[in-house]
Amino acid sequence: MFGYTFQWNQALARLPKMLDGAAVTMEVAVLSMLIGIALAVLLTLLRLSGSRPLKAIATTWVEIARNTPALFQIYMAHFGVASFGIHFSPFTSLLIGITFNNAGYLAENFRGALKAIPDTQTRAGRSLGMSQLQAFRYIILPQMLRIAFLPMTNQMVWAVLMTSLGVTVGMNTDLYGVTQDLNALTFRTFELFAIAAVIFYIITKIITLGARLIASRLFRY
Amino acid sequence: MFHTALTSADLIFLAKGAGMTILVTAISVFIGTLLGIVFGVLRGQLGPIWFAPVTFVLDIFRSVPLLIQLVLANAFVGMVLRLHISGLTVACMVLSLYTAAYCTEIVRGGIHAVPATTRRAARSLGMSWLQDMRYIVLPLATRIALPSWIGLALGVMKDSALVYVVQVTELLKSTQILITRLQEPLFLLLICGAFYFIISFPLARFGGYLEKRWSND
Amino acid sequence: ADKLDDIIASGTLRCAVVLDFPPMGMRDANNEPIGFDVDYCNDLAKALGVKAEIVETPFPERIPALMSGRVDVGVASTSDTLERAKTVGFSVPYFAFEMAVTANEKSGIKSFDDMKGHTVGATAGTFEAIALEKQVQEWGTGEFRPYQTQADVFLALSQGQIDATVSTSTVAMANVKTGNFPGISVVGKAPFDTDYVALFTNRDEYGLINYLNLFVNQQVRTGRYAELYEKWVGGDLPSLTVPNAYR
Amino acid sequence: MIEIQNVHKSFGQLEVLKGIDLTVQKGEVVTVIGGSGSGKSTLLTCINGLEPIDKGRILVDGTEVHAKSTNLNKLRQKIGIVFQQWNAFPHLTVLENVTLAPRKVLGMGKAEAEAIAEKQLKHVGLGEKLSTYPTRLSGGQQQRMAIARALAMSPDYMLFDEVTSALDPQLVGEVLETLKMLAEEGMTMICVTHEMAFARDVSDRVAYFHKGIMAEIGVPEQLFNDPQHPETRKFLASVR
Amino acid sequence: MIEIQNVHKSFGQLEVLKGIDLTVQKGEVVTVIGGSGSGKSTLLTCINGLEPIDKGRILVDGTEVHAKSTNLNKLRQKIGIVFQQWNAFPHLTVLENVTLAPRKVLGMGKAEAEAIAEKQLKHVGLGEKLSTYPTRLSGGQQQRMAIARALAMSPDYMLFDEVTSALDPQLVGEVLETLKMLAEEGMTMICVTHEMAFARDVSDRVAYFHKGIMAEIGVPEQLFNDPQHPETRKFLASVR
Ligand SMILES: Nc1ncnc2c1ncn2[C@@H]1O[C@H](COP(=O)(O)OP(=O)(O)OP(=O)(O)O)[C@@H](O)[C@H]1O
Ligand SMILES: Nc1ncnc2c1ncn2[C@@H]1O[C@H](COP(=O)(O)OP(=O)(O)OP(=O)(O)O)[C@@H](O)[C@H]1O
Ligand SMILES: [Mg+2]
Ligand SMILES: [Mg+2]
Repeated sequence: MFGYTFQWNQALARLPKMLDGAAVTMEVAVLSMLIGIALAVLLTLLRLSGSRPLKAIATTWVEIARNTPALFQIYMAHFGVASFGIHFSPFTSLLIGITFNNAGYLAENFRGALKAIPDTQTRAGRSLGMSQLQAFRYIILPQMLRIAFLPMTNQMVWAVLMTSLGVTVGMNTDLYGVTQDLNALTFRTFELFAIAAVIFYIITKIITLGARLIASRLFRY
Repeated sequence: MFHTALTSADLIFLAKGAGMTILVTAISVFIGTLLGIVFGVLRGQLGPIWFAPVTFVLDIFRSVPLLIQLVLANAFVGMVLRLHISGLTVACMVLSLYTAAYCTEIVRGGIHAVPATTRRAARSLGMSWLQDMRYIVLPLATRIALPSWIGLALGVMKDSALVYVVQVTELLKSTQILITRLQEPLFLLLICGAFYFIISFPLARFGGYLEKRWSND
Repeated sequence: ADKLDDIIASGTLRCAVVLDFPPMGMRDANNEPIGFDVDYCNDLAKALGVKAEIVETPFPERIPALMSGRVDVGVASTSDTLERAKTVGFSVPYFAFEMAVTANEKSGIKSFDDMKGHTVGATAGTFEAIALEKQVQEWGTGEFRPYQTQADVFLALSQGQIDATVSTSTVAMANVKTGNFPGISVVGKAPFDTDYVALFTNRDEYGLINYLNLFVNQQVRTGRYAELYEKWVGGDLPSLTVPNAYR
Repeated sequence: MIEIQNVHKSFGQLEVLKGIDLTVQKGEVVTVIGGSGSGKSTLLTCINGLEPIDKGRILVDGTEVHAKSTNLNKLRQKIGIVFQQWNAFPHLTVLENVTLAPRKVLGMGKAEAEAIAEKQLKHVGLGEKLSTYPTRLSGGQQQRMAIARALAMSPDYMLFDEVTSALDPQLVGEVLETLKMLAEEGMTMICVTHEMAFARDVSDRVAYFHKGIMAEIGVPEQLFNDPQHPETRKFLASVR
Repeated sequence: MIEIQNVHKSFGQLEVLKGIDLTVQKGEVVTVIGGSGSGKSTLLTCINGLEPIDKGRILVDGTEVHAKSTNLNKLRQKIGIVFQQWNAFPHLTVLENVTLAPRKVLGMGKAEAEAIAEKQLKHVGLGEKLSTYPTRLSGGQQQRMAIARALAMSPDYMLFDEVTSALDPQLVGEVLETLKMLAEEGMTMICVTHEMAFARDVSDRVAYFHKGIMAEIGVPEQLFNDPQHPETRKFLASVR
């Protein structure tokens, strides 16, 4: 019924290469999440701080990250900043772009999570003699991360999906980049990208299931 | 400010790109939302088990990079089915389903948030299922879902930057074309980013405002 | 009816052309498409007696565009590799590229071999990108980066993100000439095989492929090929035939 | 007349009603008391067909509620019900809350519906609150609005499910007063309640539910002063 | 000894404390009663320095709480406080709730902190709940855990802010028992409460707050049986 002959063997023969690409994709996504979470905590603290300029910087970051396309952010991280003579490798550019995006979205989630934690929690900590920082570190932060855990999982999935945008800055070692290179060699577009899609789907499922597992171990209350 | 070789013709060219971005977004969000409402309501009626196949399919749209969805849909429609469909149509089809996948969850959440007791009260007054949906669930669920929906619509607008792969020249692609000719990447990128920001930021803020206002009462 | 009939019946010939690949395909000040490939497509349309429609396609999207029926024919400087011929049908070559090395002057690269150990780039999915990536792997040092468009490659080159690129000499000359990219220059030839490029369409459209073959032949015969070459490129006309071989 | 005949009802494994028989005459006020989870609420939702039943039948003015052919939306127009949880429609004003069903279900005109609504709202003491949103009302006012909303459909029967148990103590009185008034006006009512004084004062008969069984039913004096069933005695002792 | 001297405190325009004087001796139990908004909670949060004051001073064992040079974190270690709203740390087990401050603030080792925590938790009757999460506890148990948490820092003073008023009636008793036990053990305590019987039984002195003023203070017999201030009389009449 189709006017197209599928040649799955051709594409499947390239599976090992694509799996290598998937590893790079995971590497970028995980790194961007770890750095992104750290930055998001920092941004959240900056936004809570009394200092106007610090607040403004954090808010600008969050709003730009949330209100422009991720593709734009990644493109900017490579070609935009290069106008100032700053050069990043494709890997670094992609990592910076995604991390910038992650940090912005996560900071917003964290702010929402903070609102859900009553002030009395900090008060209780302070009255036990804890410093502001101790109260944040031991009482607020763990609760915040718990409330924001689901959004964090979603963001992790998005981070994985966003790695596909790396090709615009010359990335060719991630899953999408590898797939595109293979496509240039063989032109088996449908088969190759279908396999890539399946790999992406499996990765995201592993992430969501893994997150559920972690959540059930981590948050027993 | 900048010395630029940008001509008014180039600005019109950019504006056309922006128009395409808005067109693709508008069509996709419209169709996607309709589908999302249908799926969301159906899910509520059928229950998660019977609805599982649809959930599975919709989940794929949220688990595979949009870029790949577009490339695959394009390849499938043309190479496999041999249908002659414009890139714009493919882009809108994919983005609509992509929107629907997220919108279904939003609609489901909105309906779910209407207390069962309120709906019982409506049915007890003799209202039919449709009347209950129309006069009670719709207005209440809208309040809950609208902020997320605004977020979704803006997300789709930003993601529409990827439809260049199916030969649709939207804003970011137009910008790249001009960069090719004019070699002023930073300046042109800033214009492009500003455009997205100017549309997205106020609406996002508006969504946040609605959320705050409606969560208070 | 086959595709040839369809085209004639529909009255429009849709060509996939890459528009950031000067002088083969580019845009003028009004952002209208111009270039060798654009003219070539117009000629083909005239021969068929139909209207030409230029569909811009980035390099990686040429084949999907054809396969998805968005275009009828690719006039897109596509190298006729055997691997690709498993998927699409090529005409005889309609153009031939020599490969040239373009370098950022700051890098100190003066020849192809100087590129060893440097960061180099090319347009993803092109003949030269595939060859260059292989070369970098053989050297075992340095880095290869494929960009989505030829423009991005030259942008990256002039920004100093990459030190050198291999591209078709025509493209290299055209880009250097524009003056858009300060600090880059063509430093020599790349020892790759001549890159013969062909028109392509669906693999099983023998009628159309036959027509395309004849059309390419006619372009050379009538001197139109030389005319277009002079208009867009200039200099020695590359031969489209391979010594000691058929086809 | 409401006739409940050998009604059985389970939620999954859990048998919630184990054969209930009860007939409520026109003009009668029957109060239902009993422990939590004994099936009182479930019985009410079965009467107006919000829940299906497994066995037995329920007749309202001779119409079988759970028969396939019964038009439930029509039937429910003659049975008003008010629940424990306030379920005002929060997006509508008090007046709109009350006019919605008459207009959309009975197809009444706006003016007519508003006239009826105003009358009923005055009746329950909310004449001043017509254009207020329910979120601005106290719990007691919300419950009275729910009563007016049900009354606006001119029902023949009213079912009340612990309408005061989610209220602050000082608001309970105003709602019970409203119920008492309705009872005096001759409305046929089934009231599930934990307010024993109310049950004693207002009811014609009181039924005691225990674990899905109607353990005992009788006139208030008898049931409260001389309960027959040991469980009734235990229950009454615990609530006093 | 806690010395409160002419303390004034405003929130914006609103003057909440209008010159409070009160000295609490070691081993004394002072109960504070008064209407809602009279400033009782505010006073407690001023004592441990959670809120700044506008005028006057508060000395705890001679250290001025609101002096710049005072190390508040250190000072708070000797003042335990338990609030009206349960503020268990929901992400930690009961044991972890109690060991957190000793370990992080006092730098105690894990074993030592756990030994102390277990002792205190047994003391308040939660010896069986060590590895439970607070969300699984009843409100009364949560409050008792909060008391153990404060006690684990070995404070010299304990402040209690209506620790029973968010509890279901049947849970109030167990918490009051715990307080009583502490009082009997000689802990110095200031208790804000609405439980008059408790105030009468346990306090050495009872203070009545009215609109930011300490209108009256005295031994329980005198204050309850023969109130001097007309507002005290009114208040006592209203809560009886
Ligand atoms: N929709 C439902 N699904 C499953 N179980 C239910 C449902 N509704 C009620 N039940 C169960 O049926 C039993 C009886 O519930 P019902 O609400 O009728 O009790 P009740 O007598 O009204 O108690 P209360 O005084 O607490 O309101 C309970 O055990 C309850 O958990
Ligand atoms: N952080 C704050 N900001 C502004 N006003 C406050 C704040 N805390 C308390 N108030 C106000 O100060 C007044 C006294 O509050 P406080 O909590 O001390 O009263 P209270 O005597 O404890 O009352 P209750 O018995 O209701 O707990 C109230 O009017 C309250 O609204
Ligand atoms: Mg009930
Ligand atoms: Mg208080």
